[in-house]
This record gives sequence, C-alpha cells and structure tokens, in this order.
Amino acid sequence: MEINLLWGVFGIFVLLPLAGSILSYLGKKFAIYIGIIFALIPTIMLYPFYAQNISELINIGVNINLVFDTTTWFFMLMIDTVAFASFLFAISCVKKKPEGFASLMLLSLAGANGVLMSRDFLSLYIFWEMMSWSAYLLILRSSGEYARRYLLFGILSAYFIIMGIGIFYYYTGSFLFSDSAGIPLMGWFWILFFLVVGFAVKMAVVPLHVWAPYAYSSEPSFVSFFSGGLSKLGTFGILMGMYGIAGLSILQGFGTFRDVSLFGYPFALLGAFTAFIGTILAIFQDDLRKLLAYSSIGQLGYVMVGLGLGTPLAVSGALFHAFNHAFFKSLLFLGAGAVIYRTGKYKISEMGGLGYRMPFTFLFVLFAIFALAGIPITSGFISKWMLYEAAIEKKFVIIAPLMLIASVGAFLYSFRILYGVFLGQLDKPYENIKEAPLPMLVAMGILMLPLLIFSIFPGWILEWIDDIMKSTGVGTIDYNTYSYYSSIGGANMLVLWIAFMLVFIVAMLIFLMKKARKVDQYDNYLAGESPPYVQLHAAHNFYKPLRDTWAPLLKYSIDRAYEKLSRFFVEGFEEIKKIYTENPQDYAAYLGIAFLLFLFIGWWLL
Amino acid sequence: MIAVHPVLLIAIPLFFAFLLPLIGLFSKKVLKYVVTGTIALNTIIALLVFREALNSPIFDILGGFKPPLGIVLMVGPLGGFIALIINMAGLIISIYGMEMKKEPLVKYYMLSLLLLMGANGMVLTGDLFNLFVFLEVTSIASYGLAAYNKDLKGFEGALKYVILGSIGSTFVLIGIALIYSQLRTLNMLDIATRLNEMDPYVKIVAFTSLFLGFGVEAEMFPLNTWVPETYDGAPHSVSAMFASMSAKAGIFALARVIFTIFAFTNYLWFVVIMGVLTVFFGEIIAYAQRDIKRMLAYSSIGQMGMILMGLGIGTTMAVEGAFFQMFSHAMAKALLFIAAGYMIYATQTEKMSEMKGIGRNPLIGIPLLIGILSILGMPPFIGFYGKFYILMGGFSEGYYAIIALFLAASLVEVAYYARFIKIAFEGGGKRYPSPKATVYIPLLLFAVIIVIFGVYPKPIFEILSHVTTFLTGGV
Amino acid sequence: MIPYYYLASVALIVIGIYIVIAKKNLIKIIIGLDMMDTGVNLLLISIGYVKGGTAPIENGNYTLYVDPIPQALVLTAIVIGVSVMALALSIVIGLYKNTGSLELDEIRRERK
Amino acid sequence: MKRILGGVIAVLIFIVLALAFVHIPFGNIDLAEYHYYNPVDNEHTQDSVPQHYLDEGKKETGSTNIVTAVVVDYRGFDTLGEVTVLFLASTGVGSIMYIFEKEKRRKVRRANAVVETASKLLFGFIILFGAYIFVHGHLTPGGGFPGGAVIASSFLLLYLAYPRFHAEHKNLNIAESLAGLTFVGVGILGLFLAGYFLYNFLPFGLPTYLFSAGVIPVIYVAVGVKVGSELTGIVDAMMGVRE
Repeated sequence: MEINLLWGVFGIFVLLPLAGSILSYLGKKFAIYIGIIFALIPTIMLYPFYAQNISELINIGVNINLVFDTTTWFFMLMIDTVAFASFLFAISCVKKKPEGFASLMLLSLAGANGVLMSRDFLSLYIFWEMMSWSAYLLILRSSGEYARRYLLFGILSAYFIIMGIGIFYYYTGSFLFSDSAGIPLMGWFWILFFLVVGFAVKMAVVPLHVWAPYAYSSEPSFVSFFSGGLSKLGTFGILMGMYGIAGLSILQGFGTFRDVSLFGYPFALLGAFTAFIGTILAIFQDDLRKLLAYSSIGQLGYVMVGLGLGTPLAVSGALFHAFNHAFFKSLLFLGAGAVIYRTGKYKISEMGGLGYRMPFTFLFVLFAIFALAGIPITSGFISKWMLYEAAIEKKFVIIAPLMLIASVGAFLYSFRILYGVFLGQLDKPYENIKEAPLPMLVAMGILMLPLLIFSIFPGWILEWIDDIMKSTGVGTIDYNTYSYYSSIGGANMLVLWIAFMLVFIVAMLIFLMKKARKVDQYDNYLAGESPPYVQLHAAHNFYKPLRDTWAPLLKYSIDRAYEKLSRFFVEGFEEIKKIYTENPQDYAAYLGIAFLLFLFIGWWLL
Repeated sequence: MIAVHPVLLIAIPLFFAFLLPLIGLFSKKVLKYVVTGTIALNTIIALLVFREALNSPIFDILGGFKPPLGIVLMVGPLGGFIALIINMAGLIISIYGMEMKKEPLVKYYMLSLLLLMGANGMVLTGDLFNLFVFLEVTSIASYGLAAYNKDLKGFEGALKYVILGSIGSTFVLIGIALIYSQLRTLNMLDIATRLNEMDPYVKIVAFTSLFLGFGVEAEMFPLNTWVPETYDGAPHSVSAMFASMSAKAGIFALARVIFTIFAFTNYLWFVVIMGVLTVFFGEIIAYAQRDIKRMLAYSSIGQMGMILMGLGIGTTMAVEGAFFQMFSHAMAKALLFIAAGYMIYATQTEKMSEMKGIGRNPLIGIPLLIGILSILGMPPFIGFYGKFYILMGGFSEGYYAIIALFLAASLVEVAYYARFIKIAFEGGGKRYPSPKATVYIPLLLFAVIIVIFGVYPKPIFEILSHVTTFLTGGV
Repeated sequence: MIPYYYLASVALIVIGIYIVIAKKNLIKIIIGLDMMDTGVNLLLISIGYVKGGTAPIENGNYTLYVDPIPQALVLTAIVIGVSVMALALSIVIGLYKNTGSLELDEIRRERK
Repeated sequence: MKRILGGVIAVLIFIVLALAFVHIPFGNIDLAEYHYYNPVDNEHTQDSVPQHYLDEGKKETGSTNIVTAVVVDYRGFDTLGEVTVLFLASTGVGSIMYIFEKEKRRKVRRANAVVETASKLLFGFIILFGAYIFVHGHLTPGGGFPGGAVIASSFLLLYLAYPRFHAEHKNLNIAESLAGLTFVGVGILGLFLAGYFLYNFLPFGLPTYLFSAGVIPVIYVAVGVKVGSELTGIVDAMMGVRE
C-alpha cells in the first residue's frame, strides 16, 4: 500500500511533468497550454498531500530513498506555484518556439520536484543535473551569450556536490542520507563544505554569483521560475546538508562561537556579505532585469545567513524568507516582464510614468516591493524581522549591521524601480501603452495573494516550518497564528497590521483633506505655460552622488576577476596545446620516453 | 555444445569482404546494402553470442585443437557486450556510410568491414598472438581508411598513425616474444596461470611492452598524439568508426592485458594517473581547438582517459563505470562525429565559429544536444552512469586529488561544448541544406539508444555485474 | 652463453627507433620502422633456437628440432610487416604527390 | 637536439631490453619443460606446447612440415588474419593510390633486349617454381607465402622489363577474392562438418605424400594464389591504379 502511495506521489510530481514535457514538445502551438495543465496538476495535488509522510527505500542496484514529507511539500509549494504562474504568464509572452519553452520548463520542474523528493545522493544528483541542464537550455534560448556562464557554474556546483557525495560514499559506502553513522569529524567537514558550497552556487552566494545577473536576464517568464523557484533548491540542499544529514550536534562539534557552530558562522558571514554586495550592486543597475537579479542575490544572502546561523529562529526565518522570496521575486520578475513586454525596453532610465497606463501591474509590483523592502503589510516584513532578531539575539556585530544596511539599500533600489518605471513623467512613446494582457495579470495576482495572506497569518506558514524544524532537529520557536516570540521580542503581525492600517488611513485622510488640485503631468513644472514636449523624467544617473561615494570600491569587480582568471587559463591551454607538436618524430620520442617511464615505474612497483 | 559460434562474428565480415570485389564487378549500387546487411547479420549474431555468454563464458575452439595448442576464442559476458557495442555502432555508422561518394567505393566498404572484423577479433580472441594479428588487422584497415580522403590532411594523419601504430605493435611483439620465451605458450589464460614461472624483470618488460602497444590504440596520454590529426583527416564516418570501434577494442585489449593476463594490481594506481593525465590533456587541448573534428578527437581522448581511469581504480564499481563509459562513449561520440560530418558538409568549413545556427533544424539539433549532454555526463543520458560510477569508485578508493583534477578537466570539457552549443543554436545563421535520411536516421538511432538506456540502465548494470569475475582474472 | 643474437636484434630495434626519432626523410623513417620489424623477427626466431636442433620437418633423420612456433609467428609477423610497409610507402607517395617533398620539415612548412 | 634525444632514448631502451634478454637462455632450452595449462578443461598437464607439436604434429595434422602444421592447422586462424592483413594492404594501397588514376605514367626507357627476352623466358618457370613451393608446403620448407611471393616476383620481373606492362586489375581482384573465399569457405565448412572453425576435415592420407595433410594443401594453394595476386596488386597499385 505504502509503496503504491509513494509511486503515486512520484508519478504526480515527477513523472507527470516529464510526460508533459514530451507531450508539450509534440503539442507545438498548444505547447504552453499543455504546459499549464501539467504544471497545474502537481500544484493542485499538493493540497491533498499536505502533512503526509511517505518514505520508501527502493533498490535499483543501490538503495535510494524517496520521501514525501513536509519539507518536500513546503518547497514544492513554492516551486510548483511559481512554475504555474510562470506558465500562465508565458501564454502571452512566449511566441517563439513555445514547444521548446514548455517542454524544458516542465523538465526542469520535474527535476526540481525530484530533487525535493530524494533523500539519497544518487537520485538527488540525477534530478539536480536534469534541472541544471534544462535550465541551461532555457537560458540558451534567449540569452545565448551568457548561458555558458550559467552552465559552467551549474556544473561547478554539481562537481562540488559530487565531491561531497564521494567523500560521504567513501565513509559509508551508501548514498542514503540516513546512513551517516560513523563519519569522522574531518570527513564531515569536507562533506559539508563541498555540499554547502555546491548548493550555494545555485543560491548565487558571493563570490559564486557571477552567473546570476546574466542568467536572470533571459525570458521573464522563465526567469521568474528560475529565480523564484529553482534557486530555492539551493536552500533546500543546504538545509538538508547541514541539518538533515549532519545535524546540529555534528555542526556544534566543530566548535561554537556564541552557540553558533564554527562551521556555519563563516557561511552566515558570507551570506551577510552577499546580501550587502548584492544590494549595493543592485542600486547602481540601470537594466531592470539586472537590478532584480542583483536584488535576488542579495535576498538569498539573507537566507544564507539564516541557514548559517542555525538557531531555531534563524532557520525558521531563512525558510520563511525563502518562501517569501519565491513569491515576491517571481512577481517582480513577472512585473518587469510585463513592462518589458509592453515597452520593449530594458533600461529603467528609458521608462517612466507607466503606473498610469498599467495600474494593475503597478499595484502588484508595489506589493512585491513592499515585501522585498520588508514593509509590514506584506509577509516580507516578518521573515526579515526574524532574521534580524536571530543575528541580534546572538550579538553578531558584523552580520546584523550588514543586513540592516542591505535592507536600507533594498529600499533604495525598490524606490528606483517604483519611480523610474511606474511613477514620474509618462514618456511620449508610451502614451498608447495598454495594461498587460489578462494571463499576465492573473499570474501576478496569484503570486501576490500569499504575500498578503501570510502577512496577517504568519502562524500558518510557521506551522509548516515548525514541522520541518522538528524533522531536522534544529529546535522550534514559539508562535501562534498572528505572531511569533523570541528571546528578544518577536512580532505580532495583527497588531502591526492594524497599526499600519491606522497610520495609512490617517495619512489618506490628511491627503484627501488637503484638496489637492489635479494638474496635468506636463503642467507641473512649467507654471501653466504650454511648452513643447520635453523629457523631464529624472531617471538617468539615478543615484549619482551615492555612486560617486562608492566609486573607489566599485572599481573592484568579481566579474572582471573571473574574466582575468579565465583568460589566464585559456592562454595556459594554448601553451599546453603545444605539446602536440604535429611532428611524428616528437611523437615517436614521446613513445620511447613513455616506454622507459612505464618500465621504471613498473620496476619500482615490482 | 555452443549454439552460436563467436567465430562467425569474424568469419562473416571476412567472407563478405572477400566477396565484395566480385559483387562490385556486377553492380556498385548494391554494395552499400550488402555491407549494411552483413553488419546487421553480424549484430544479430553478436546479440546471440552475447546472450549465450551471459550464462557461461564461451570457449570457441578453432581448428579442433584444445588450447593452448590451438587458438581459442574466449567470450565472457563483457567481451560479448563490447562485441555487441562494436557491431551495433558499426551497423548504425554503416547507414551513414552509404553517404560516401568518394571512389573507390569497393575498397572503402571492404576496409570498413575488415575494420569491424579486426575490432571483433581483438575483443573475442583468447590468444595473445592472435590478439596481435587482429590488432594489426584493425590498425592496417585504419591506416587505409585514415588516408582515404587522399588529401594532405588525410595523409599526414595517416602517416602519424602508421609511425606510432607500428612502433606500438613492434613493442607488442617484443612483449609476446618475451612471454613466449619464458612460458612457451600464447594462450592468455595459460599465461595468466603460469605467470609466476617468469623472471620478474622479464615480466615487467613484457607487461610494459604490451601496455604501451595497446595504449597506442587505446589513446593513452603520451601515446595518443596520432589521434587528433588522424580523426581530423579521415572521412567523417571513419572518424566515428575509430572512436566507437577500434578505440573500444584497443581499450578492452588493454584491460585484458592488465586484468586477465598480468593481474598486476600494484600497477593500477599508475594507470589511474595515466588516465587522469589523458583526461587532463585531452580536455584542455580540446578547449584550444577551433575545428570541430579536432575538438571531438581531443574530447574522445578525454573520454578514453576516463575509461582508463575507471579501469585503473580497479574496484568493481569503477570498472563497471568504465565499461558503461565504453558503451556510452561509443554511442555518443559516433553520433557527434556523424553530426560533425553533416555540419562540415552543410557549412563547407570545419571552423566551429562559422557554424552559426546549424543545430536549429531539430533533426540535427536534438540528437546533437542529446549526444553532447551524454558526453558531459548529464542524467538521464547514458554518459552519466559511467562517469558517476567511475567517480564513486575512485572516491571509495580515496583518490580525492585525482578526482578533483579530473573534475576540473571535466569543467573545461563543459566549457568548450557549451561554446559549441551556443554557436550551433544561435540565430541568424544561413539556411543550410536539410539532412538526408542517411544522416538523420543514424543520428536518431544513436539518440534513441542514449535516451533509452539512460532512462532505464538496469539491463546494462545486470550485464556489468559480471565485472567481478573479470577483475579476478576470469574471462 | 652470451646471447649475441638477442643483442643484435635489440640493436636493430633501437637503431630503428633512433632513425624514426632523428632522421627527417620519410623514406628513412620507413626504413627505420622496417628495421624495427626485422629486429623483432630476428628476436622471435632466436628465441625458438634449440642448440643442435634442426628445422622441424620430420623425415626420420633427426630427433632434435627447434621450436616450430616462433617460425610460424615470424611468418605471420613478416607478412604483417610487409603490409604495414606497403601502406606506409603508399602514404608517403601520397604525401610526395601532394607536397613534392619527402622531407618532414618541408612537408610541415608546406601545410602552414 | 633531436639526434641526441633519439640517441639517449635508443641507448636506454637498448639497455633495458638487453637486461631483459640476459635472463632468457639462448639455445640451452628443453622444450619439454614447459608444462601448459588447459583453460577449457581447467587442467594442468605434463605436456609442453612446442614438444606436443613436434611429437604429435604429424599424427594430428598429417603434415610432415611441422611449421606448416602450426601455421595452417594449429594456428590456422592467425594465418587467416595474416591473409586478411595482406588483403587489407593491397586494398588500402589500391584505395590510397586511386586518385592518381588519370595521371600519365612517367616516360621510362625501355629495358634492353636481353632483359626483355630473359624475363619472358623466366616468367613461366618462376611461376612454376612458386606453384611448386606452395603445393608442397606441407612437405618441404616454404608454403603459401613464399610461393605467392615468388609468383609476385615473376610479375615484378615483367614490370621491370616492360615499362608499359600492367596486370589486369580486375583479374587480380577476382583471383584474390576467390582465393580468400576458398580459405574462409574451408573454415566455415569445417565449422559445419565438425563444429570447429578451420577444422581439418579431409582425410590425412599418407605422410610425405603430395596428397596428404587434409585441407592444408588446399589452404596453401589458396594462400599462394592470394599472396601472389595481392603482392602483384600492390606493386601495380604503387605505379598508379587504373580500373
């Protein structure tokens, strides 16, 4: 009975998208619609499978372990929902070869679901790679130039993971997560190091982030899935590696620093730096997609901090933030996609005033930005608050300030999007722009709902997280439907929500009471004269003063460092190439030398 | 009694190779069908032989004299498997071979049949000198085919192959002479049993000579210098044959020298080092290539190095991986060479940079992609299992540093294949002639095999479970 | 007894190797390859020698014969060597017709 | 530079190989000492391979010439491979030289009358001698390969004497194909008749007689024809293929 249930789950969440991938490739024109169906079924089927705990050992020559528990469920909820929304969005925006798009999306969805279901390294690696290369092909579709960069880093991550797997296998002779007994501490160090670094690549942790800005600049409907959904697999992997496989006691075994494992602390620090650097770089981007990409890097840095710290509050916060990030970042990418779809421009400085023409898009993006900046009426607030508290609780004087600065920075670039794209003067070419098509709006709406709901009822999501925390053994936090509590406070969302609403209403009343005069947009600077059309939207060099301040630091670029490194290697390869001189006499000499060498080695080994 | 004689795998291609000139006198058009039919027949026999060999090793005694008096063909499950791979690859490549236009066609078909026969012989035979003879059959057929294009590139490649190949085979013969002088026998198992009668120093020299000689064919690092130019200069179908047939036969012969004859386990770590060096140099130099066939040739070196590494690690898992890798490399590299053949034909150039958008035709693009992903070791294609098993086997023996080096080299492999994929799928290229059936049918067949066994690798692993006996010196 | 025969044949082999490595003329290189072959054949034959033995043809007059197997092997090896030489020579002819030279350096320069 | 390198490598290889061969006795061996192991029946015997050939060869193959017995019967499969190698060589040379079909043969001076006449006279005798060698392969030293080579040398003589002479390629091809088919055919026939490829299924007859040793003369005739036509073919192809 049990095995049937497992196969049922596996069938729904992995095999069905796989089948859909083939079907949608054959579907040609209707590929996207087929894709929607096959993305929707797993999303809906998540509902009946909530709080199931199915686990099965399967022997396919080696033992593998497929599991469907709350952890799986929680991550699938993000990924499948985001995938479904992305597909909806794609109806109106993917016109070129939709069959390739749909089938690859479903393939990577299947891979992602497979990763989430696997509790052994073999199936994890298989699904991980499947997800990796299908994402690569998707990036290749639109930004071929930089797809290679993603693939290289994707494979690098896979190779780090395989090193971890290999060392695990060396000690245990098994791929199962549960067979982890008897590994010495040194072994654990290397296993965890490789696994965490490998998964961190997918989370775009600095300095392994250079693929992200380019990969996130491809098709918006895919990127929202990619950034919102697939990057969560990194979170899943680190969670599994550090807390699922090794467990807190082993992490503590490396020594502790204010009750935080010395193994996790550097990664938390790295996460804080990632948040900081990602945010700073995002502020200075003019390309809307790149801005969001750097912002994504920064936000995942927060998650990394939480995972690194490893206190119950921190891990809960990390998971919560990952959940929020999945929704608001996909929503932002979709919003950006809608704007780009309508205007055909990427640069923030070339847009402006679109909020008047695309009000719904504006609304959705506004909420997403609230969530991103951590403003209380969205669930983004609480998760960030939890992470701050987790850092402050243990008095980390580097991590906490970095995160706070990053948060301020997040506000800056959010404002840039808001002002540069939606507010300000409507540019002439955009006079006749229409609202985004219905499927896009529906997709964005679906993604916005959780952000609002969980801002009042964080307890619901904390209940799921609580389950995960119990299963990983990190420990739990106190919470109820509206709030959570920690040693230094906690937050009650109901109170905050009501307070915020009161403030909002008061502000609204004041705003309405002032009886402002409506002025035409072109009227406001020019004292009633009827001027020729001028562009008055100040979106160029947006944060120039800030930029000037930062200039000495901005000249160091990790991108350039990588480029230099790769040039160095390529030049080295050209040198090594000269071994093959194309002269048969040299080759014969090699052969003679090889004979002597082999013989001496053999002699020595005798 | 044996139901199907493995010797038919050698006799049938030989018979038809002798018959071809006679058929060619009457009609040149039927030749290609005769060749494909012959190889198809051979494939069926290989399948039967293989099925029989799975139950128990077959000893096909030739001439009616019990070994070591006579020559014996000894076919274990692995030998049968490799023979099946070789014949299967040969069959699919022969479909592409129908494309061949360049005269003298009769000779081309004869040479390719005899190459197949030689590779089969190398895999099947149980006699050391006979192995040498078949090595020579394979390499002489290869020399002829390598220069078949009759242009400067072909001749230069063939010249290098001839020089290195004949020095290599001289060393094989020296090794045989040394072994014979001390044991007065040529049968492999007989040698293996009585190995301790040999003087240790003579044994080492003999081992090294054989190792070197077969290393040339198996594309081991300092001995594989002929590979790029020969693959580059040869006709496209011939490059595919080299990669999937003679290289596989060579490495299987090498494996038999290491495991079956000498069981020289002390030496294995050195084989691992040679393997990883092969991978390292192959992949790195492949990155620096601009021509597609050269790139594929160097990549082929890299893959062979991986197999060598798997053999050298020597645990059951790693050797299983190595044999799996032989299968996957035979399929994927043949696919890529055929695809490269089409691309060179369509674009009239070998430069990769000028092949913009060549993969946008799904008949080419999808098999190409599958082939490349399989070579890169991505699941769910067959390339994955071999690589993974080799790596895991290496880890279980504690070869961390070597594997890290190997993975670094693999990263380079990813880089250059990604570079090629990007060009091949880029928009804005010219319109290329659409591929003929003789091109896309083999491509699709290979792709289907790669996907099917990638998704369902269980039958192959069942076959490879016989590796244990192979490692302990069995057939 | 010092095995001069072996030393002579090994000398032939290494002279062949030296020629292949050091001489630039293609024909000379092929001669080098042929010398290696010859050396190995001599080696094989001398391995089969039994002191006082005669050719293994049984017509009743002798009782001590040399080892027949190396002779059979050499027969095969000679033919193989001849075949390789034939192919190598024809490849060299091809190169000559393409480049008009037999010197390795010139051929390589020609291609550049 | 390369000379020094080559010299060093050559000297080193000489030393290591010589060190190996010092361990191998020259001449002072007793062939009966090496007791072989039969892997098929998995038994260690008190028999030695070469001694077995010398003692039992005549009985088991019917051939007086033990080398022939080894070449054609005991290790007949090697010989098949060897024939294939030669066949490959002629095919390969033919295929490589094919491009030069259209080219004119260089002007060659005629040989003088003595050479022409003598070679015409000798031609038949040499062929006869070659045929003698391979027909008596199982009785006297020699066999298919030397015989074939002698036959080829008669054609070579004609090539030398008559610059415009060329053998009909088609006929050479037919001859070598038929001879090859005979060899493989005999092998397959053995497989069907006795279950062993290349089985010596004909009656052995009386030793030292011409019609003895079963299939050995048949194979040797085939090999002789084949080698003769192939070597001729190679010589012809080297001068340019015309079909």
